[in-house]
Amino acid sequence: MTLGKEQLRSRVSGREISYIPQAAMNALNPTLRIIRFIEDIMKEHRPELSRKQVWELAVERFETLNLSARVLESYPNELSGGMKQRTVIAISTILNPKVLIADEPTSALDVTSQKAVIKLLKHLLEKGYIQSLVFITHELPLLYHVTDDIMVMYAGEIVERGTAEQMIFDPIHPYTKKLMGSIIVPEEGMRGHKLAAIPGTPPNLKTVPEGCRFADRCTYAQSECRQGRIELQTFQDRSYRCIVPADTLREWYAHEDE
Amino acid sequence: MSAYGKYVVKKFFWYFVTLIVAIALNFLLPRMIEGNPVSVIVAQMTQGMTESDTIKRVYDTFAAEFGIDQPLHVQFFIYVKNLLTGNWGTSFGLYPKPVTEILASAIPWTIGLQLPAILVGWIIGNVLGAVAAYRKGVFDKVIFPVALFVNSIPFFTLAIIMLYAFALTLKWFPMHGGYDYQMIPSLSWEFIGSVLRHHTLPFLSIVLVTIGGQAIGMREMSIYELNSDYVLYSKLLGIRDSRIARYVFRNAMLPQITGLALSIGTMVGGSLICEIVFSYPGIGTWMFTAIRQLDYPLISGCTLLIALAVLLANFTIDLIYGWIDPRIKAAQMEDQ
Amino acid sequence: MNHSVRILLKSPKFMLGAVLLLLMIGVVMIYPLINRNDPLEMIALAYQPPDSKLLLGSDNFGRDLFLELIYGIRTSLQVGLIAGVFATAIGLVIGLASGYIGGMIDNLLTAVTNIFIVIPSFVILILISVSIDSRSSFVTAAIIGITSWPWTARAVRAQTSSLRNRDHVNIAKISGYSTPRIIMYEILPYIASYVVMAFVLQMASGILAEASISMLGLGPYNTISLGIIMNWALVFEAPVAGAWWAFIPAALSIAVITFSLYMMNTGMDEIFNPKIRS
Amino acid sequence: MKTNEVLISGKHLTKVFGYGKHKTTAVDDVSFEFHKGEIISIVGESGSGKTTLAKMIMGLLKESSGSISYMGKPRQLKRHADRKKYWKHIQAIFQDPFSSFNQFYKVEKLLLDCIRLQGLKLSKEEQLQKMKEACSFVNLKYEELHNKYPFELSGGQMQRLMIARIFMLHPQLLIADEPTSMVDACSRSTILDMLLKLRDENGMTIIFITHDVGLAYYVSDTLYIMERGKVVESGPAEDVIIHPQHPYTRQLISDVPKVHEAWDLS
Repeated sequence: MTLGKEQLRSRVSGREISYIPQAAMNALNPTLRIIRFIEDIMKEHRPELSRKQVWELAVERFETLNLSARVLESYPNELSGGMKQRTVIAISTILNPKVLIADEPTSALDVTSQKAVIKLLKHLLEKGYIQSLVFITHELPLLYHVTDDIMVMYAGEIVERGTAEQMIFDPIHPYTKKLMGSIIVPEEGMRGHKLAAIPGTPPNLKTVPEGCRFADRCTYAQSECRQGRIELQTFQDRSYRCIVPADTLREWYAHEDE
Repeated sequence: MSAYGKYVVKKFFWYFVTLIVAIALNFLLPRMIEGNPVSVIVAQMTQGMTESDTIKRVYDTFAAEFGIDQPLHVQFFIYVKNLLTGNWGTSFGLYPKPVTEILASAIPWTIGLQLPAILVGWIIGNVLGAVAAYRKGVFDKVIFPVALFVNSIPFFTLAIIMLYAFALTLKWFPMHGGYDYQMIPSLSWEFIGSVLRHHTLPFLSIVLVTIGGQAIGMREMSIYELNSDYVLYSKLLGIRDSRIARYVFRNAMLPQITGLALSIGTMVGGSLICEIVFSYPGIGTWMFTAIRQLDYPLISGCTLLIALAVLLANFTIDLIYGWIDPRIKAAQMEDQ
Repeated sequence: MNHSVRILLKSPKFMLGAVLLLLMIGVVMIYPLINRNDPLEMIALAYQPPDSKLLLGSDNFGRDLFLELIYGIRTSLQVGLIAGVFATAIGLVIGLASGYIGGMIDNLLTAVTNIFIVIPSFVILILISVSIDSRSSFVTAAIIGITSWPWTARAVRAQTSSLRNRDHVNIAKISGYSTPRIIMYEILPYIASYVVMAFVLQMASGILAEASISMLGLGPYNTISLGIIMNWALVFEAPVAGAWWAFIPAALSIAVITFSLYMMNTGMDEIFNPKIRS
Repeated sequence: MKTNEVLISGKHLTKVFGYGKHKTTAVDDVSFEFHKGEIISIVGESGSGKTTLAKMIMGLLKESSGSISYMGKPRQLKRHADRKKYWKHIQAIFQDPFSSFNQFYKVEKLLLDCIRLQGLKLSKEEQLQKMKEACSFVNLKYEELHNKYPFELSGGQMQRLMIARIFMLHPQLLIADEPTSMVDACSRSTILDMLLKLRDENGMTIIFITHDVGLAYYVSDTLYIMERGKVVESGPAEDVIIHPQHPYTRQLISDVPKVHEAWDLS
């Protein structure tokens, strides 16, 4: 299905696909009360609602999400960082979008606020206000608790995809392996545990090297890795981008961990 | 007290301090003239006069006005007391006319010229600047360089060019004054027409230059706002462009209001010189005359009046700004 | 530093302004060497229109207006330069002190700056000029500079107080460097482009201020400036006499000088600002 | 490794900002004892006063009340000469690598300044040798970097360069204020391992400021948990994290997502 720009705006943006930006601090117009902004959104997507109905709807939604109705009458800068982020989430999902894209929604928050945001997102999914959630982050332990599937990207490419469980405990791609090896959590046995480190830096995307984009930093790189295009392989119910068979990689990892 | 009330009190306090500094400067700086200012002034004024009685009388008048024998702080209190009681001194040039009388006759002309001109210029400039930033392309490529050029023309340069082109060469508008001096001021259509015809050129020259500066500022602010996160977020939620443009315009406008407050002093100064070019019967032209005649009381009356007017304009703008920008109220609340 | 200069040379706006300005400076430096006449010498009848001998005609006193214009531009540029240096130097010192030291000194200096931003500087300019009897063009320029520093001070303070909290300044502090050294190496490079831009603007407004008070009849004595030429033209009613050459060229010269300076400033702004913002 | 010799200690440290109605107490009656050769983490959320405490230890902020002793003697900071002497023993790494570097000077100058700071008189070759050594300590190549400006480097590279600087200066005390919060996960591992290496090989005392209990647990010997200006719990890392006593510590730990344990989201 192809849509024009105007159709995309009126039919998709906000009501089918919605978005939570990384910096909630600046995502809200500083001179508009929250409720005025919600009214403006409704004017675009639900023009049949009166102001009173919009108010009632907003209060109801905010209260189910444990946000006070007073927030609606506030200006953005009267809210704290965590509160602002939750308000943004409530606004983004007020039209019950099918897909919600959350771009690092917790990276600027304290752990307590982070937890509140995660709870809120889970709540939205449980209540069916949103059907799918795309969660973009570099916080792996967080993903593990929020999402069903994890997709790892490196230098502009998907390098591996699988369920959260598989990705955290049984990574296949060498990059994913290293990434998972760098997780730090306050759990017994963490101290003295050797963290994985990746030497070097990611390639400049303006001059992408031939072959595997990770080859330069990979401990297992062979000369074949630097030739042609490496395609995504399917292995059981998951996929990864590496020329080495999954079982071989697992064997190597097992040796390394000894 | 409400946050806004606090804001008003705080602003009022600062403007009051500023007012005192302005009055003190107005008092002190002319007294830096070496020697006894009164004898200097009287000597200049009475050149060619021979009657010693008259000279003595003139001297006594000014000595009393200045409180010349008293210490400086007493002189200052006399000065402030005189100001408050409406005694701003006696003009030399139009002796014995009080300075306040001359200023009172000039004020309506200056306000009638400058207030509408600055406001109209400010509004048009902001609209053009916003359009240039929002529409980009041809609009921006035309409006921006033109605004940049107009902005660098001083008020009086534009005034002189207009005077030459439209009054002198094309004879569309009169060259001098605020109205046709053969007429007797009255509320007749004829007289009002004459006032308007005299008003047009100085008005336009102030408006044009103001537009230039304001359009540049507004364009910059709007571009800044257009790139902010809330614009992208609003777009992603499906809000139509015209509504987002309204958000942007409003937010870019707020700093422009403070911008107006800060540049109003310069604008008033430029406009006063504009008056001189057209011999418009306002404060500027009186000041020009006063300086030529070394009419110190009138000069200092003019400068004080200008300073007061600019302070008042600034204070008003600050109050309006505080009223419409929610961020000010929030900032006040954080202070508490 | 060289790096910034090289980028600047690529900005068409900056180059247009710079070339215009240099051209004018060149002409006003060289022409008096070719035409060694005294600009105040009366060599013709009053208000002679331009011809091949008197390129811009004569004024009320029958003086060569072209020669007057050249000297006028020269004085105006000098006044602008000196006023710019004064205003920038005072503004820089006050802004740095206020922004770097902070605390009570900052509160005090900021209050003073704000007060002098609100009181129109040309009012102070008129009051001082009226009070000083013999004003050379240097004195006039100095007075202009002294009355127009608050803008620079405010900009420098804002920049400095945000830079002061940057961690490279903290690192310099705990490396034991002295305050002057920190200001010199950790603060100044960041605000250098701002200061240069402020200087260019101050120079433009200095030229305008001189023209304004000269037109009011409070300009420097014993010299010719663009404002003084226009003052003469107005006092001796050149417009009524139809002698456009007595005021239009001077008026346009001021516009061209300010335009070239504003162009340089805009060019610099476009280049330096995004770099600092990011 | 950790010794019994106290390097720096604070008694009843308090820092009050503002006055009158605007008064806020950022650090409230904090006492501590940091030993030579240990890594101490100060853990707290934003507004807990951890950075203010760090700035007081660095001598960048004056304490409102309380006192700090360094190497058994009360710390003197009144005169610039005193501060200079104290600062010879101290270095810092900050959170934001982009603000930690003076963007106008090349990497080479940054490293050369370290040599100058120590007042060493070295030949060109010796200088080069020293700078190369420092870079390789943090897995960077001097040849690739020396001619670059900081803004041409990635955040991770910049932070590692900061550690290279510490390696050259080898201070007694290093204060690392959230050094990993703005870099990617892999650079984070490298930086933490470098800190451990500095402790083990140079016997450096490191104060690690963080909001992340996980990082603190991984890297440090001793933990101080701060809440609203006060230290609510302190002790060996193992005790504090595995057997937290104070409710705030428990909450902090439970708010962090785990991998092997369940995360209570109720």
